[in-house]
Amino acid sequence: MIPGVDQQVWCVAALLGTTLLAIAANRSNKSTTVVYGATLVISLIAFARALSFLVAHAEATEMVLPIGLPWLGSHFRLDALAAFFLAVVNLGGAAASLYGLGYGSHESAPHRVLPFFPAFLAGMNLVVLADDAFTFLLCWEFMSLASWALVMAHHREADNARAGYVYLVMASFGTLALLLAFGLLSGAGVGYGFAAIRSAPHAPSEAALVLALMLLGAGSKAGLVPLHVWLPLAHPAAPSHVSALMSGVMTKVAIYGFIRVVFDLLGPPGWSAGIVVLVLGGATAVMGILYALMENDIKRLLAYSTIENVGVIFASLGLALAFQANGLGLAAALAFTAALFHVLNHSFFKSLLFFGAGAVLTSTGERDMEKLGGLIHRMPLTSFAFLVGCVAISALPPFNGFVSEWLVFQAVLRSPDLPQWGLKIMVPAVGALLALAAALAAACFVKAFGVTFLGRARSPVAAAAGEVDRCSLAAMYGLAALCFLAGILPGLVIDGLAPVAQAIIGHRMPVQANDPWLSIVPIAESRSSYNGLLVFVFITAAASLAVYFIHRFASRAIRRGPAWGCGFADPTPAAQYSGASFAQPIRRVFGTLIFQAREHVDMPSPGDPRPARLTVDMHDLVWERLYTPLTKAVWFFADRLNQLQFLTIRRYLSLVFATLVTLLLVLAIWS
Amino acid sequence: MTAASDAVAWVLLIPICAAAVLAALPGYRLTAALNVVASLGTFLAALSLFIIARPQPGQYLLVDDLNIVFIVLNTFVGFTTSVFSASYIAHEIETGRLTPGYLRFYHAMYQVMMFGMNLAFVSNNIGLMWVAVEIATLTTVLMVGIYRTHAALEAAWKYFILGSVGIALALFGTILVYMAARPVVGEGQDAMVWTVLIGRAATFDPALLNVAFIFLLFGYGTKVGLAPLHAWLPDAHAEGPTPISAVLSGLLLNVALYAVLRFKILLAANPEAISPGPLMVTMGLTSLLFAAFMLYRRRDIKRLFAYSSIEHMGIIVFAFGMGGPLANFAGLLHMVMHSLTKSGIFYAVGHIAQVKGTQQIANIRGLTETHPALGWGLAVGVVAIAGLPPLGIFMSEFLIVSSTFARQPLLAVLLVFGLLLAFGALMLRLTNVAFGEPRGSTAPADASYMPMFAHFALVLTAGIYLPGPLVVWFQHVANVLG
Amino acid sequence: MVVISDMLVQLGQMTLVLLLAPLLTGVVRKIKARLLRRKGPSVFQPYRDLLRLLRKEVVLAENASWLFRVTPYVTFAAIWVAAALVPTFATGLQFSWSADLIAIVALLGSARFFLALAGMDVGTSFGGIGSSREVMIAALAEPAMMLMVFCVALIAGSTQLSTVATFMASSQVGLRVSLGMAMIALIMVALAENARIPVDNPATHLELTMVHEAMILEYSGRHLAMIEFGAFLKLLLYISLIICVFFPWQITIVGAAPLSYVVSVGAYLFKLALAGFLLALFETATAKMRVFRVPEFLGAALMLGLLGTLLRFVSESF
Amino acid sequence: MPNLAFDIAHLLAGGLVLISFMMLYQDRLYALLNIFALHALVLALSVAWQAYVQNAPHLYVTAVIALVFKAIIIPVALHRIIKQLGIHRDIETAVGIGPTMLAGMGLVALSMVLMLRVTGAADPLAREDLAFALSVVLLGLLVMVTRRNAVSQVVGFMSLENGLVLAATGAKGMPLVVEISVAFSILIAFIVIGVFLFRIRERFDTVDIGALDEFRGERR
Repeated sequence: MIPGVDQQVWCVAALLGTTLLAIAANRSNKSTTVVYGATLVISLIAFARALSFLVAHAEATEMVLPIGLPWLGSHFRLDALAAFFLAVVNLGGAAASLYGLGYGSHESAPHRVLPFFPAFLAGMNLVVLADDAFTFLLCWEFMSLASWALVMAHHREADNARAGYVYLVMASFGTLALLLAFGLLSGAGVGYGFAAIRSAPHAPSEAALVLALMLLGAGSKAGLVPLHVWLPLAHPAAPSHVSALMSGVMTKVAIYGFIRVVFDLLGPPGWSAGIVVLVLGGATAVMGILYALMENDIKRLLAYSTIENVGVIFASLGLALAFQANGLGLAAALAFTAALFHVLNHSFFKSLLFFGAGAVLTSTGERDMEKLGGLIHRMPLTSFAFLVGCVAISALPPFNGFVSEWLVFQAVLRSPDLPQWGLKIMVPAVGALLALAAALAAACFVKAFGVTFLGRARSPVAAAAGEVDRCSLAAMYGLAALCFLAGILPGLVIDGLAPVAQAIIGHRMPVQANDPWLSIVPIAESRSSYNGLLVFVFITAAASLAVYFIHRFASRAIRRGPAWGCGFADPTPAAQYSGASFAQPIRRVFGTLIFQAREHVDMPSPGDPRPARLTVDMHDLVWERLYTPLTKAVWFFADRLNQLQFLTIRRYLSLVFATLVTLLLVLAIWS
Repeated sequence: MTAASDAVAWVLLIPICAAAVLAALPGYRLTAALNVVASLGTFLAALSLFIIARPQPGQYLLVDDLNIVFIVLNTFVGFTTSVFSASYIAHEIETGRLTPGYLRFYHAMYQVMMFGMNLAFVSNNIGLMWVAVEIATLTTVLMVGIYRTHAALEAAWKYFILGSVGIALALFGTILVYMAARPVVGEGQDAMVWTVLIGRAATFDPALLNVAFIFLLFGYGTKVGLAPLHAWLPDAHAEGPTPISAVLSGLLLNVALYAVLRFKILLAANPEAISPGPLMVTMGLTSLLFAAFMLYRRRDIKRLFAYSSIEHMGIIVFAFGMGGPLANFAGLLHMVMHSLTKSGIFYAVGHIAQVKGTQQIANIRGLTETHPALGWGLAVGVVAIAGLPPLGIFMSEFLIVSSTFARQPLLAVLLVFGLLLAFGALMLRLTNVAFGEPRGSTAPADASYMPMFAHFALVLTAGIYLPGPLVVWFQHVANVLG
Repeated sequence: MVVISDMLVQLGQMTLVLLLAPLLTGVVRKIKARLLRRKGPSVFQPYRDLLRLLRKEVVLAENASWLFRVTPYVTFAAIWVAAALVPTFATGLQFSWSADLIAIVALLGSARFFLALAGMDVGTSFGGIGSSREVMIAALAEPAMMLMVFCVALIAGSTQLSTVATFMASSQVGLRVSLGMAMIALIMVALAENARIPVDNPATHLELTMVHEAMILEYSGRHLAMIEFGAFLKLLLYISLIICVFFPWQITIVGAAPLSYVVSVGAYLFKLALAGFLLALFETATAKMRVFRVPEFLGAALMLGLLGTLLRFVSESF
Repeated sequence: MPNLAFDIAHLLAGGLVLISFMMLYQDRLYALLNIFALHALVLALSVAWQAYVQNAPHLYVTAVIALVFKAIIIPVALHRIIKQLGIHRDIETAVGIGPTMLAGMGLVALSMVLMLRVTGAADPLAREDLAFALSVVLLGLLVMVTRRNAVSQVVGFMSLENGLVLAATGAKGMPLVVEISVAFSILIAFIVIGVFLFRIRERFDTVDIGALDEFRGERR
């Protein structure tokens, strides 16, 4: 069976059918198992087909359904780019479904989750498959809508309602920006089909405008700073497996949209576009991770970290744009592959981490890290999986996060080849930002894992936590294994991505499968190479060697004793380092500028029985400088115009009269 | 008489006869049922116009591609509203807000109004059309004030006065059109017959036509609810019985819009006259932006959706003002979708207000929990009216925005800004009403959900799939609109 | 044959760093003591310390988890692997292509990541202080290091240390401003990463001023030995790195005559001793700075790295 | 003879505009009503003249309606309402008389400019007639807008409507003119009854803002 678009569309149809089923079986207690079981199977099938498409280097297939825009129909197309993102989407979907099989049984209002979950999956699949502007936008917004419904699943909490609202408005803003972009692309009789848009010529000014609109549209969905504000609100508000999908997968769909339009439909829009994307990406990465570091809600921390990773992806896409604009095909392919690799990686470890956070949430009912701690004893399996996720996302070898980060750096190091001075200088500078982001990410996840899982329990719920169910664990360990495999066998992934790069950039990275020892060599062996497998083997060997020798020839005795408390015996768990105090040094370094953080110390004089207090005053400048004034302006005008609701009839008549006379005057003068 | 002219006659005769009968009959169950039956009959008669050959346009009546869309939509929503009205009114009788005497009046007026609207659509004479529009307006004035509360009377009074000025201005415009036509067509009846006028419009005096169009735009525009002529609309929607709000938003605005369109075509047919586009675009945009801001401060749920109607009328007028096959198609589609969606929303809102005993948004919360059908119904409706897919309005907004951006980027940006503003306001309210900790009565609703869900099902279907013949039809009409 | 000799070189290198590392620390300590007019312990004292620690039993805090027990071995292994990949006396090591300079930086990052986690495992405030300060320092040191890597890699056209060393040893480099800046940046990073004065004081015993030592406060016995050993290795690694990148004179290109190996080992040992002397001299001459002055110190390193990278383009255009 | 027909029609129409100005100038209610009656009378004459000139006997009906209904019944009814409701005899103006008059001038000028562009193909009678009618309509609106008193607003609306009838009768051979004038008379009757029923003393909108709050739930 040749993998084709029709099979993918059938899978989507099956997902939509599952939605109907979930609506019909609203209150049945079996519905959780049935729905997640169905989505698991469907996602796996769709994933397998997409993967076989990539592996087989199959030709793109298209189909037209007589729905959608009447004279156009709904076009669907499966090409290499779509297949890759379908694989990401469906693998994430399958993992989330598997997790949902266990996690879903704890859901208090399953009828608010079950119908929308398959719909959300279907929406993401459809966006990737769509091959005309109308279908694309329809599916895009449908995806937003379904995920919004999922965010509103726990609607009784006021925060969630606000999160849902902000999310939906930002999503709509993004869609409208995309709508304008497509309006521009399809203008002058080009039409809405992607094939037509692709073949039409696009003027440079138009290309710049489309790029700006895409940055607004896809960027707001993906979480580019300063359009990211909805993301840390909405992602954590949803049930955890949905958070995983939103963070791990939906942001990738947004990136897909950006790639599809900017790289595929528009053609390379000049090197200055590359700078814009690059700088935005770098800034997003650093800002995102700094926000994450300041956060003590574990799911929000993960959401902010998503922003960082999106920044990394955009930065390398910007590199690809810059290289491509200068005809450096191989370098562009390297940067592009790095971006896609990071897309894949992030979908793995971010889903994994959200699953872990969800497990903590089910087991303790707590998202606030300051109330957790010591879970490594109570939830050993979850904590190990979470640790793998943390190591992977911190870009540490031999896991997958490092490989994509490494590829991005290799691409950065190709910057001398670029002819433009602006790029020559900006690229290493952004490289420095990315390195900073990576280092901060490591700090952030030391905090996330350390405060949540290590130390002693900070609250009774944390002390009484227990391990989660097998389905959830299976989902986590599956993803952890993928993180590991992609880390030690990156060559396979790069070769798998080759058809995508070939299709979009026109070049591909060298074949990696032929390199000895499964190394990856992006350009030439003398330049750089990396071998995750060997590094892993070396570390394991070295560690085992050390363990063996020490335990064999030296001591293996162990004695348990109380921890050293500077002379204080058994201090309370509250005396531990908290999340906020962990972040304090970094807050001092970066926070004064970026968050306008101020510390106020209230130190009572000796003899005063008051407790000493330290309060930290932090500001989210993006909210305060951008969104709050906007909101205020809207309400100001709304207030002003609202006076018009309370006029007397005479005044209304005067309004009519004045307008009439004005128009007559215009007519008298004009014609 | 052919079958076709029979059908046209039925469309007019059924309502007017039903009105006479209903005015005489007592007992609300019977009259409500009769009202439904009459509306259904009218709808079927209108539907038959699709199938059978059309009558030749006469001195007074005309059926063409343009108005048949309006007639069928009008009678359909009229029918579903009568079904909704039956269950709504039953509740009003129970709570004693309406007495059986007023009810008789209500049903009779309902049919007179349907007659007026249908007549406005099928009339081939601009004078007759004017008369018909005024009949429809005046009957709704009476219905708005039917509760006899202070606020209802005030709203009706405002509607009446502003409407009267509108009537006068529209008449002046009509006279001017006649004056423009007379030297070319000759004196008498013919100079008011639409089919004659449009054929020879190119030779009319442009200066007269210009002034005429401004007066007609103002006269009928008052009833479309374009800002700044909108003042009657929010109060009339909020204070009248909800079925009337549904009909006002879903139908009466369309009637007035239809009249504006007719004259727009006339003006466009004259090469020397001003092009009506910029004027309509300006008024449309003004209405959209104005209504979008006004949405934020609304506390009354019916007034909220009334402003949303102004907003959508703005979009539709904008689309027709932009012109061109794509924008016109989108405008038509938007109009149909708005009628269906908005009346569907009012069905939901009517029952919600009855169940909760209030129209105050602040006192309604958590509907999806207490009344899932109503709550989710409202959510679907608001999502649809806010222009989210996969519902029909998304398609029309997509076409309007994308086609505008290619031609007038700045206008499209303004349009998008207005859309986003309105979206924000609607969603803010929806979040409060449909979600959150439930507030107010949790008593089960005694509602008829069929009309609401029928409308939403249609809107959903249209958002995904438009039947081929309908599209061809719309495209043809879009070309007629120029 | 070549493979076997390469293997031998690689193995020799691995054992060499393992054996030399404590000695280097011992030498530095000795020189420091001498500079302070103390007699100081023998240069072999670190070996004795390690052996003593290895033989002792481990006292684990009650709350310590498996992570706490695994970490010493993981960090040690990671640092050892990293150290084994830095060419000391010969380039073209058998496995040098399995990880380039960036990977070496990341390997050190892995070691620090686990150590910081272990610091938080027991649940005392000291571990937390240490970890949080350590990651703050690392968050600044790592980008500075990466910029140094960029600067060098952009000049040498490679991130592969063997290639870099070969390139630097060749005559085509000349004196470059950017290289000098990169070197200073690297030295500053090395001071920070190895918890040396002025960033941290390896000999302190006052908990509140400690960084690295606070983090590993709960470790004892063989675990502590592993961590100490790791720290020795890390110092050696950084010095080797500086030598290899900036002073690769007399380094043996792979496949050279056996005699050249002897010469280069000798040269390497000399350079190492010299570096150790300079380090001791510097540490004696400066005082430890407050923890919150460290960001400025490392920020300067970051700026130097960036400046070096940018100047690289300028010097290229001449 | 045609010249004479034109001159008389012109005179009567111009008279209407002049009387509209007098209405704008008036600040006494009773005087305003009397002037309105004069307005209606002149209209009736004008319509009758058109009926004679156009040889359209049905227009006489319109003339009679104008005479009986507007020149007699309505003013009398309004007189009574004023007495019964005890309305102030002074008219509260929103804008001073002076500016109002100036605005009126401007409106007339505007109507002239707009209408005199019309090509001569339309016969001059109709053209002038339309210009005057437009002036009357706009002046009527101006009266409505500048007066705060309910009765004077009704009067404004009626003078506006007189302008419409003037235009309609001036349009030679226009059908439905009689029906329209009847319909409008009914409309006006409704308004007058409304004024009476709702006891609207001073303005159309007696409802004070407090009531709005109470009934609408909307707040400023």
